[in-house]
Amino acid sequence: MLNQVIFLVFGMISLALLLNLWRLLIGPSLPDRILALDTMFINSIALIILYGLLMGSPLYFEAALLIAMLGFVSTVAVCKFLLRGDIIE
Amino acid sequence: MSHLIIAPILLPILTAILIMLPPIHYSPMRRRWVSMVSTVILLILTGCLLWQTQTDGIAFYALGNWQPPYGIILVADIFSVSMVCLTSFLALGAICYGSAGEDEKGSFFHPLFQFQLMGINGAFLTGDLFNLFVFFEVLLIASYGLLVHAGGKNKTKAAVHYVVLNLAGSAVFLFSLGILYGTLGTLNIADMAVQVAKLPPENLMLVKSGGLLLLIVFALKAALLPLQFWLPATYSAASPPVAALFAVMTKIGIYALLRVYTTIFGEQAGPLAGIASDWLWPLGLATIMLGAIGVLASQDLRKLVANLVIISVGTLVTLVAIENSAATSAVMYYTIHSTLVCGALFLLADVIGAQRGKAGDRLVPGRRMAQPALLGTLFMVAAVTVAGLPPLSGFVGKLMILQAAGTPSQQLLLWTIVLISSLMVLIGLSRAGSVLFWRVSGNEAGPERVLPLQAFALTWLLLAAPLMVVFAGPLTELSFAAAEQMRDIQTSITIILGDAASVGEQP
Amino acid sequence: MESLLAGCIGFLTACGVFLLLRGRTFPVVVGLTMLAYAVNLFLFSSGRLTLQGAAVLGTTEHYADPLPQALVLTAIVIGFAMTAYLVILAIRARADLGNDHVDGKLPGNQMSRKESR
Amino acid sequence: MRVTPRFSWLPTPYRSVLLLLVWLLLNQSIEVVHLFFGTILALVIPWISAKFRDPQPLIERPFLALRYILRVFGDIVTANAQVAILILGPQRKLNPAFVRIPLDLQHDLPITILASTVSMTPGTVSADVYPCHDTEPDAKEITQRWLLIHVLNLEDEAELIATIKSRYEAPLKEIFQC
Amino acid sequence: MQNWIEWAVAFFLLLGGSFVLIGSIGLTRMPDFFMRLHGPTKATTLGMGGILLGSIFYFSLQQSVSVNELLITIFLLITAPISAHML
Amino acid sequence: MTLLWILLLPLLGTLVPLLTANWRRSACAMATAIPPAFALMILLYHASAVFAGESLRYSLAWIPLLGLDISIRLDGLAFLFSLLILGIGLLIILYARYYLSEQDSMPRFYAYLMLFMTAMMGIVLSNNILQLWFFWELTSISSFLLISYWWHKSEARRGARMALTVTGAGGLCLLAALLLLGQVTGSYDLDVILASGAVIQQHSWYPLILVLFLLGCFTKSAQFPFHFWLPNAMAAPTPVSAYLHSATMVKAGIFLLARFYPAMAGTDLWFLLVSLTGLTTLLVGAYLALFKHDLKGLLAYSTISHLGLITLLFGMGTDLAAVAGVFHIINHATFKASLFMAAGIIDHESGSRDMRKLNGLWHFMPITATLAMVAAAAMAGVPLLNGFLSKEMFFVETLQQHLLGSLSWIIPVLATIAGIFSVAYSMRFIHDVFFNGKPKGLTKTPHEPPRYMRMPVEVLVVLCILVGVAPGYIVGDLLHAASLAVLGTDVPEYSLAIWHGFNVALLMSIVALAGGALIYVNRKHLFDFQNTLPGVDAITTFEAAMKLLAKRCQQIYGWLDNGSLQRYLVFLLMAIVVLAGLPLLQLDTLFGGRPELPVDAVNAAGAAMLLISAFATVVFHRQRVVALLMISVVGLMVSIAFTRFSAPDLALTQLSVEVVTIILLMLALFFLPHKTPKQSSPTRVIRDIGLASMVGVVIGSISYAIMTRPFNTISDYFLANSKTGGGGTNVVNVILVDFRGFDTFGEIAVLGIASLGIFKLLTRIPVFKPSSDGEGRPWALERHPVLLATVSQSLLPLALMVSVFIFFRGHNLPGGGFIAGLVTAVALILQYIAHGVEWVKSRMNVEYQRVVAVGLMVALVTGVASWVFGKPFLTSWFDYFDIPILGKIELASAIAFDAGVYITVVGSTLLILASLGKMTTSHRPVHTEGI
Ligand code: NA
Ligand code: NA
Repeated sequence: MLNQVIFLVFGMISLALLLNLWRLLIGPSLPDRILALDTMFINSIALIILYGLLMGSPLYFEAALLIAMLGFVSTVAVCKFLLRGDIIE
Repeated sequence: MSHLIIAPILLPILTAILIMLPPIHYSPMRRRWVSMVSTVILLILTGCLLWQTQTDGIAFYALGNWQPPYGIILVADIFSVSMVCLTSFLALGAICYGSAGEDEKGSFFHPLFQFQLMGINGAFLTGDLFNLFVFFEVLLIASYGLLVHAGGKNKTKAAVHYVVLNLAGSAVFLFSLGILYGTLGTLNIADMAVQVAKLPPENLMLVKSGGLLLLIVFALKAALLPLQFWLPATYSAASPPVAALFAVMTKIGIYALLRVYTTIFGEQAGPLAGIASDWLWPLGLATIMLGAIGVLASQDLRKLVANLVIISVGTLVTLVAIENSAATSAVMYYTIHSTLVCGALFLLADVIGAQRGKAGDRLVPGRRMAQPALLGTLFMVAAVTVAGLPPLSGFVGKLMILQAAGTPSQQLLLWTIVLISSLMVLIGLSRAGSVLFWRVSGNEAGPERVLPLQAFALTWLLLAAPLMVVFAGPLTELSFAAAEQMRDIQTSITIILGDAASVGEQP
Repeated sequence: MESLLAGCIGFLTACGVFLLLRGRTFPVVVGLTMLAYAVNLFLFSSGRLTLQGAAVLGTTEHYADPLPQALVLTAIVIGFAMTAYLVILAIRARADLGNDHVDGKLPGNQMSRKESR
Repeated sequence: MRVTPRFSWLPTPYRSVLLLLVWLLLNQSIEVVHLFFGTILALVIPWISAKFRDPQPLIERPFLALRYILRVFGDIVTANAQVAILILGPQRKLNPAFVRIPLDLQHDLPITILASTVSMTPGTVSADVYPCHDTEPDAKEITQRWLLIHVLNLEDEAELIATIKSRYEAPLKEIFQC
Repeated sequence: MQNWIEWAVAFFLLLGGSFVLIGSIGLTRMPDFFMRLHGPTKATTLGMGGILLGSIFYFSLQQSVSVNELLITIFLLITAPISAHML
Repeated sequence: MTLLWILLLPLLGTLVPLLTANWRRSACAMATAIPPAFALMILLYHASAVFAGESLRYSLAWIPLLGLDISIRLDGLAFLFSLLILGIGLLIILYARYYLSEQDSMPRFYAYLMLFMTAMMGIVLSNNILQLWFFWELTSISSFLLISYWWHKSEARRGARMALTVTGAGGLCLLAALLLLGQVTGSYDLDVILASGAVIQQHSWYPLILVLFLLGCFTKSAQFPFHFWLPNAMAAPTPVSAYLHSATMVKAGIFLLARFYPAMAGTDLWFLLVSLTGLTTLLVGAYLALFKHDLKGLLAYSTISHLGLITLLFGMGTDLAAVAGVFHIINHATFKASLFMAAGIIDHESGSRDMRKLNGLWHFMPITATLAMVAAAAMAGVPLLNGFLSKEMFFVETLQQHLLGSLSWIIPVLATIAGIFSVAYSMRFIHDVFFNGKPKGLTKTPHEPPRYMRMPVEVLVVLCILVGVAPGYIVGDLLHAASLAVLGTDVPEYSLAIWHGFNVALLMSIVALAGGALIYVNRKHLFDFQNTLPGVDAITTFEAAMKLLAKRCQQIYGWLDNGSLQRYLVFLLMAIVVLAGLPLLQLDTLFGGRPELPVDAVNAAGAAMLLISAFATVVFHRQRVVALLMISVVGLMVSIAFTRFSAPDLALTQLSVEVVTIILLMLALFFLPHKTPKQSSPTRVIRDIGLASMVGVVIGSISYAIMTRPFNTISDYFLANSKTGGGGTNVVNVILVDFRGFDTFGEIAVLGIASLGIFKLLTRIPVFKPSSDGEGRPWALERHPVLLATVSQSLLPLALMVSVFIFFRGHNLPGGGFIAGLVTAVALILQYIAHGVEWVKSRMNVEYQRVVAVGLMVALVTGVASWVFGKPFLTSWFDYFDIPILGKIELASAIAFDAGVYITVVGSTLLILASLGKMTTSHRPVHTEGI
């Protein structure tokens, strides 16, 4: 039973990712795209966690953790670029 | 096992690190002297290593004590060690020249220079294909840094081309590594030779495409037609001591070609034996001609020298394509000769340019030189050497090349091309020399003089030309020994992988 | 699965190559990055594909080939260093030469409308 | 309010506790060895990174803080439910708007927490805090700061402002005693 | 007992998955930028929470209690609003 | 051994003038003369033996592997030439002492001269043909130096370069010929080669060898059509001409003909080529000589014609002809050298060499005039002078040959005609210079030269007379020995009598004398006729040819290399397609039999996203920020793929590198245009698409072929030994820090070097700060948003904690120093972003390059530490310790190494990003080393 559920959720998240990608492609504004990318990062955390579940191994946890920690930084960098052009000043 | 084998890699990086740290970091003088002294030590150590290799034969150094084929090994045979010696000899000249003031025209000259030495020596010594990739990257990234030393539009422009091309080249290298590992299941060059020998037929063609991709990588490094276009701009733009050191970089490509195609794809490789030669032979000859044309086309001395480098590359590649010991030994002697003289010429072009005022090293009438006798003599020596005329080292190289030719048809082609090209070089050099030294306008010379360190560097490099003739006997014997050793794959494999491994049996 | 991955590798390579052949430094950088992805996947795939076989002893019974992974790791790091250098070089070239064309000069037809800085 | 820590060797006690917790979470065990190293790290790391911390008001009422957190969690759940409905429901009924909220808080940390909370909770996203230090040359003299929030579906502005101030800002003032 | 946990896992996973999906739908569907902002910032937080809880339960049923997924939640709670705010 | 000294002494002689440079001129000249004088003595000491028909040998191994030995052979021919070279050389030294003016650098001249002398001696003495070539080329070089001695004169420069080019080309042909000879005979030893004439002449390569060989000789000896360089070499100081162009250099080719006579001569081809070339040269030279107004020009062409004469003699192939040739070598050397010196004296004392100006010098310099006239008479072949004898022999030989079958009578006729002309120009040399009225427009009034300047001429003229009067006594033995050496076998009967009775040859001589007189008297008409002919100036033609060559080369080069990176890349990529693609064509099936893994929907979706985002990157590549977002999706998908295919370490690394790269590119984009203008033409785009897809197809298929093939690898060893040998369960990490730690060592070196290089690039960069972004919106005012600032502060300790965790678990679980380092670096960069440089610098003022150095040092020291235990570099060590309360703890050297990695990564990443970030601030990176 659980596996079916996992695959179902897999499907949901993949769909979500595809929707994000769609937003990323159509934009229209740059902030839209950045938001979409940020969301993709977060959703991919879910994806990785699910992989972990599927393979029943906790080895992939760090990957998720890293995305949670660093994905945010890259988003911030892009936002800063949008706001100021100069990221470090 | 003797740690001497790894010294040529560790000493430079240690020096580089020390130069970056206090207290040495603070004063230019300290940086210079540490760099120079360390290079002298390096030269001595490599000399000892050569002696040891000559007496004890092939030796390998298993890093982390992980035995081949599992661990990375460094292999010291006469050829590789001689190349390392050559590098440190050249480096000493270049560093001394640089220490005359060029080094302060930008940051981190000496560290980058030492890192580059580390990379070059590593590339010569390693016996592992992926490790070769790593050392290629080390020497490349260092060369990127050195290329832009002292700044300037030309340097930047040349650097962009150089870097992009080499990044593409690295990608190709990784592709071919992937193919070779995916089919042979190993990375150790000797072990690859063994695996190739017992390769199942359905994998032959894959291995072939992998092996030929390597050809692209090394041809790019060696500046073989049609991948040589980056060289003239890069070498003529680079700061003189850097250009002098670069003179050995193309030779690494040649060395890699030789190493890979004589070992992995040697006679034992059955259907894959000598897959590269069909390409190397014509391309090499074409490269020679192109270089000769370039020599006559050059508008300034640096470009001319760069094209001389290209000629030497073409010659060496052609020799690599002739798969016999005579040719291989010719490769060794000619490599040493051409590297040193081209390095010297790059330095010479700089001092000449400096004394000719705003004419620089362009082949146009210019200001009278302050030291025409000194520079003229040095130029004459260099020119005679590089043109392959007696009484300097070039002619020995030329004799070895002409005697190395294999079949009569090869011989005819090779001789024609080599002789014609050397005539063109003779014409080009006599033209350049007479314009630079004899077509003087005005009588007053400028204030520039050759500094002691520069003079030392020039003489140091040019001294090799006569010495290589005087000691041509032992040198040729050494190179023949090196060639024999390199071509005797079975022995080296037995030394590296033990008696069990053999390239004899077929599946 | 193999065919799928191979297809992706091929496509990434093609995209990378196409961008590599553009005239300006930035697309070239992007192209090389893309090519690097392709290369890494290629090198990785030379160890064959394995599901649920992370090469951590005691976590599974059949392990993926760890060697290509290690090689790719090295390749990634080196690739990063190289890309970084190229990017800065691009900046330097733009500053020195006044444009961001890979040849340092805009092709003839463009000379007229030279980019403003 | 208090800015300077009680002990110099322990600049941020709550942060250290958090770090120890994180370490144990990471290692997923409470063995002695992990406790040992965790404690060391939990003491050393704040001490190292102390320089990178502008003086901020310290938590005075930990239990209040705990309650606040729980409340926010609850709100998040409800907020998500509501937003989900709004998203899936027809859009023309929505009435998005920007709202400025005058702040009693003056310090960065509490304001940050408030803003984050607002972003997490029903139909609101905090967009900007102004005036900021850069626009005002003499940043110290800022008396009144505003929080600009975007509301997905605004019914009554005044009520919304009141809720936020009472439900979130007030407890924060309590916690930090400012 | 076992069964009970399995149900919980399934429930949380489904909950999380659907919220993630809803958030992304919002991102796609909403007419203007600031409205799109709402979807991800919230839905994803809860969605992630759900999935992480699911995984916590799952691994607890696999081996000893596993709670380190909480960390991810902490990070997300700290960082998610910032990205929203910066935009 | 003494033989070697004959060669070594002149070599040492090159140093003498340089060492004695600041002595008095005479002293310097004297000192310079000593070594060759000694050499001459040694030579003469061997005379008796040589005349007895012996040939003395000495040999010394030099480069045995190439068959190049120092090998000397002193036989009659060598003796004869050595005598000429040393003897005339000494006279030249004396002569030059007075000829050279104060401002000419005499030491330089003498040094070149001695070098040349050495080279010539080397040629004539060598018994190894490679050694012979060695010295042959040396003559080209040293003659280049001598001819260009007055380099400020353009004709000197040009003449020298022309001579070098022609003789150099010849030298290369000769080299080829000699190497082929060596291959044919299996030895480069002259003795062997001379002994195996039959073998050579039967060999199929003989024609090729002969042609190349003769090209070498003829270029050197200025034989038609390669004669043109010689007259232009007259720009050299007269001593040089006197030496090179009478006795030595030009005779080198002749010497070679004589030397290889036994090996090469005797075939029809030889006859044809050599004799006809000689004949043509003889005629052309004799004819043109008459019309030269320049004294030296006249002598130059007469030299050409006499060389032709000798060549013709050797071409005839009869033994007697050879003897005559040898004899004429001697005679020509003597009278031509003296004539050149006389001409030099005239030039020196009257300031001109133009025979239209020079007239009636008899009144000014009677003695010199007499000497010159005698020598000229010898040249003309007047009886009782040496020239007469050899010319007689020549005429006799022309009468006895049958080269052209029934037309053979033409040769003596032409010979006579040539004789006529040589008489004519000799008469002109005498009459037009010393008589024929008064000098016209000379700058100074001519007078006799200094006593010792004339002496060399006197000596040579006396020799001419003596030989002419009593040939047998003077040159008999010498000639015999030389001829013996040339012929190898026994010398035929010949008499050196002055009077052979009244015969056809004598008649020919008389005709020549009479006809010459006649022609000279009516030279007016001939000159007019000659002036109507179009005159070709060799030098301008040559220069034009050289210029054209250079121009063509430039065209070819420019056409090949247009300086466009795209073209270079296209070559590279085509190479990939060809070299990697062709083998695939021979691969019958890609699929290798290894079963494929099943594809599920999720992977399909992932692949789809990968492809879409990659494609989008290409599509949006002109809007750079968007392209950046797209490619980071690609990166994300790649790392997810890594997770999917059981490579957690890769996923972690890819992710963290991803983030750093994005920050880097964002930083960079500030300094670059945000949009790429549309540039490529459609055709170019199509070409690129085509090329790209070809490369993609090749790579894709290869990767599929590999993935579906079974294979066995060394990796099993790593899996087996990771725990026991490396002390870690995460095999990937153990490979990185232990099995292949050396790669990682190089890898962090690369990272460190890159950061240094980047710092270097950023110093002294001319920067600029765009006031608005691509769309032209002004930047927001808020520098550091409050929320970001606060959160980033609280995030830092967490990040540090996590990186410590990742670092330590790396050895046994995914993670490790590299990833930990990147996490730390990113956390710190976040501080820069959130608070700015000023804020961070005030809290953490570190020079990151030091950090890099320290990191590398840690790794290096860890590696070297294993030497202490007598183990190779980077040998790992680990052990488990039981600590009371804490329990079992593992310590491993790998951890120290990984620490080095960690530090290096942090240092490099910060050095790269921070330096770039600081560009817009007051803390821009500058070259501060030279403190
Ligand atoms: Na590592
Ligand atoms: Na900045």
